[in-house]
Amino acid sequence: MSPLFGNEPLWVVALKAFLIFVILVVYTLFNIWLERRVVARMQHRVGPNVHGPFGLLQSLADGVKLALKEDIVVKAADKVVYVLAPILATIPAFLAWSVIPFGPEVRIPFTDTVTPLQLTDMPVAVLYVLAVTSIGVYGIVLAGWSSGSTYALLGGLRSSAQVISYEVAMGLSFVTVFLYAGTMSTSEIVAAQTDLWYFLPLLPSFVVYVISMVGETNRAPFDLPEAEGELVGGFHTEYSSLKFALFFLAEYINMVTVSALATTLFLGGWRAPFGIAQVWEGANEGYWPVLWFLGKTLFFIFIFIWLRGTLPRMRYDQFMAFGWKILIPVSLGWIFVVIVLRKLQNEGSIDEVVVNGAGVVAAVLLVAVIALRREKPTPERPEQATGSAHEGFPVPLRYDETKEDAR
Amino acid sequence: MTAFGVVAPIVVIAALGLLFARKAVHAALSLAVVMIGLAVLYAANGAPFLFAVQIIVYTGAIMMLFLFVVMLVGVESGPEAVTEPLPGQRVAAALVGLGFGAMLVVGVGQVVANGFAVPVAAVEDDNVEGLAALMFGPYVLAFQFTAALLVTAVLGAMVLAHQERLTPQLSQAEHAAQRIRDFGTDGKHPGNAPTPGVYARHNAVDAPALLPDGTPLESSVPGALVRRGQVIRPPVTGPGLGGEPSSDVAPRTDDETDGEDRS
Amino acid sequence: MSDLLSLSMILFSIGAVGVLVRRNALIVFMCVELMLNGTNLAFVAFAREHGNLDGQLAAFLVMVVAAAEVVVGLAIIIAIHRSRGSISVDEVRQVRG
Amino acid sequence: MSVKGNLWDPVAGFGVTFRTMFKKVVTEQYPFEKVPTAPRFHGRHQLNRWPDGLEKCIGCELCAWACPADAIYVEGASNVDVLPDGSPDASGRFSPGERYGRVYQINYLRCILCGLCIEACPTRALTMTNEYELADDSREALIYEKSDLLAPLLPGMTEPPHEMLISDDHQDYYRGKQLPIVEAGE
Repeated sequence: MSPLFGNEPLWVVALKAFLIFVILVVYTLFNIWLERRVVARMQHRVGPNVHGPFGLLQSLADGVKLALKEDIVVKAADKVVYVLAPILATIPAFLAWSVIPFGPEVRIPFTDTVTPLQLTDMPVAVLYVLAVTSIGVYGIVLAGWSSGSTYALLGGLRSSAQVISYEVAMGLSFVTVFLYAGTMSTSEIVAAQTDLWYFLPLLPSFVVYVISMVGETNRAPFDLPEAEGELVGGFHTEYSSLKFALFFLAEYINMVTVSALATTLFLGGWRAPFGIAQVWEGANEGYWPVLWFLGKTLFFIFIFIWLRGTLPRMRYDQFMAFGWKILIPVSLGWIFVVIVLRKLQNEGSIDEVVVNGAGVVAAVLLVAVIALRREKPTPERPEQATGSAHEGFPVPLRYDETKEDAR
Repeated sequence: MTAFGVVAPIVVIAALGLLFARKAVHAALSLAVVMIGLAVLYAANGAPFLFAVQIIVYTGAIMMLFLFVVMLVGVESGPEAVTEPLPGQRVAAALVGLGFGAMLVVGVGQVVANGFAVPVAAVEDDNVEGLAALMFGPYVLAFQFTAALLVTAVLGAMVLAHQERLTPQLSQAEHAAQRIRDFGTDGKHPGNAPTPGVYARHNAVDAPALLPDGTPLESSVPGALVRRGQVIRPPVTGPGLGGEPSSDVAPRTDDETDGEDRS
Repeated sequence: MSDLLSLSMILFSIGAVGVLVRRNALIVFMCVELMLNGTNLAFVAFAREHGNLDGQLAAFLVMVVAAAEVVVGLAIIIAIHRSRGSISVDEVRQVRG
Repeated sequence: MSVKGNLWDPVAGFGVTFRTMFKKVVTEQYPFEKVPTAPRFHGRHQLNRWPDGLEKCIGCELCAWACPADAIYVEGASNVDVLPDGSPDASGRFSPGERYGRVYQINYLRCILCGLCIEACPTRALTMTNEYELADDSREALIYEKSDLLAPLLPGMTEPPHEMLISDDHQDYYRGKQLPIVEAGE
């Protein structure tokens, strides 16, 4: 951990905080646009393409429109909590970014000040992110409760249960990273990944994290708190105008936050991807790492969008069962394996290569278990009648039968 | 100690809020504020690990459980019991509590005034490592006991909150079959209730649908609105009158006033 | 040091008064948590004063125990609410029968 | 289940969405490029005219009765050529025969463009066009009056009211008789 953290001049801290704020807001606008474009392409559509080049200004226009809408406070709402909730959802989303490393130490242009591209760091930085995101849930829960509406309340309850459950799996997937890096500080975890990114030796943890980060951010296919088919809009049903915009902002920033955390913990943080650093010496110096970092984050954002474009929403009981009965036990078992391997490596009984290959082996084993799984025999269905009558009711011809008739 | 100067008043005010809040949710919120404030104080006093744990465990998990139960139980208990089962208990309790506090202040104040034998040490850099060394060193037994306690508590909570099912849960298919059976025996309509306002000149849920013969279908309006007496009766108009739907519609009263005087 | 301690005492006293005064079992329970938090603060203050980490570890263990206690306590409250439809502490005096 | 079913099928869907990203989109760039509708598209209505400019509508209200959405309002009135005292009447003649539609309104807030009115019309006065831009920002603007619905005057047509130019017998109109050739000098 750089000794500079906590001892920098005030203007440097203020500048970095301001830059993080600007980056997050602009990145959010960009992500909303990206999501709409990519999902549209996945559905044979174009997506927003009118405002600005490639429709890039669409989300800005939407934001302005949202801000100018009528601000409604529902009659049955608990006024104070109702106003507080969106603020509570948004602030922690920003706070989490104070410990995300964007790059190595750089010199600020036009000055002699050298500073790390990270607002601050602490020995428990990753735990801090977990803590801050758990405060963000308050916004959702309180919004659900204070709206005085059944839909919103159910959405809020669902969300609290969901986030608490998936936070457990998320925390467990961090444990193995801590064991490998020997620290909880984000900048040191990035430094520990100089040779090998952790997603490879810790593949099971990485997979568990990627799944639980989708659950944690209430995104499809786990967007049950706002399942619009069942709960209208979930916790933000009764919100409008700027308050709704704040929820929207918080959701997208949370998406970026978990992506950035995944990048930091598993994908080597701001380090250049494989191969680039070997070819080009300066890839990991100066401001270039910001590019790699944002690129890796964007990769996770794309995964989010891809999931949304592909998978239907899960049922709530399936979702909870998946979290508690599969993700957590798998994580626990994997942590046990990692502990044993690390202990053996520390004593020198086994080679480092074996330890680093363990993740891949475990992943292959898991895939094999899934591949050879036997489906429970489904109860026999009555034979589907074909042709023009089924229990006295007319049914349309099956496709192959119509072809037969045509011949 | 700038952090203390800012945080301490907030914490005390929030704690008082816990004492005076009428709604359980407000009490839980103020307690959450207290906990976050304390977490900040921990961070300012050389305990960054406790700072994270305080927020994750207390604010994130425990208070969330509280909120969850408040919402699940639906405890808007309203004003608390007006009648005092023990007369004067509240006043007495408040006095006792304050006296207790005063006693603490005197007792601890003496200790502080006498000063400590140990000099103030510098804040350690290796907070996490130090805690780990303690936890898995001298205190390993206590650590194991808390682990056992947690497991026991989880089992206890499951046993307490578990409810045995008395009747088997019906599957979707069985529900459907049951509906058809009800239709066969009692003539209960198996499908959805008709939507309100379909054939009417209104498209609001409080306007009953008009059957093809022009009579309103009461069962098309949600039951809650019927009970509250909020069903509107669309004016009776001939099919040839056309034009804009008239807006003066009378809320239906319980004594079934006819709509004719309104058309 | 002394100000941290006095804050912890204030919190503890407020919690104690709350336990004695409030009727809603949930709020009584929250007041107990407030008392625990007050003692935790004292632990941290003492740990800083003595320059070792034992106090912090004690606070950590208190948190774990509090979590266990809350889980069971809330389960009991839910069970009581289910059987009686009320969670006022006055209503459950009959448990001694 | 087979190995393929367990392993490949759950992820095959991701391939579908990914491949779709690179396929040609089917979106029409509507406000910028207007693609013609299908010829039988049910668009806004039109009230047609006879070749001499008289209206085909006879104010029979059959369209209003046929309308399932109660969107059409018609008031008929009598065509009057000459008053009993011999002077031409102010209302005049708008359609061949006895009656014409004095008021004709279609409320496009209610209209579902089903075309039942077209089927009901006995004189083919009411037909549908392919125009589909039926959006506005006021309710009044979406209640189309007769003047909004009437077909424009084509060459050779005269704005009613005027007398029957094709034939004195209104039955001739329905038989499809054309305008008599107007001789020069008259």
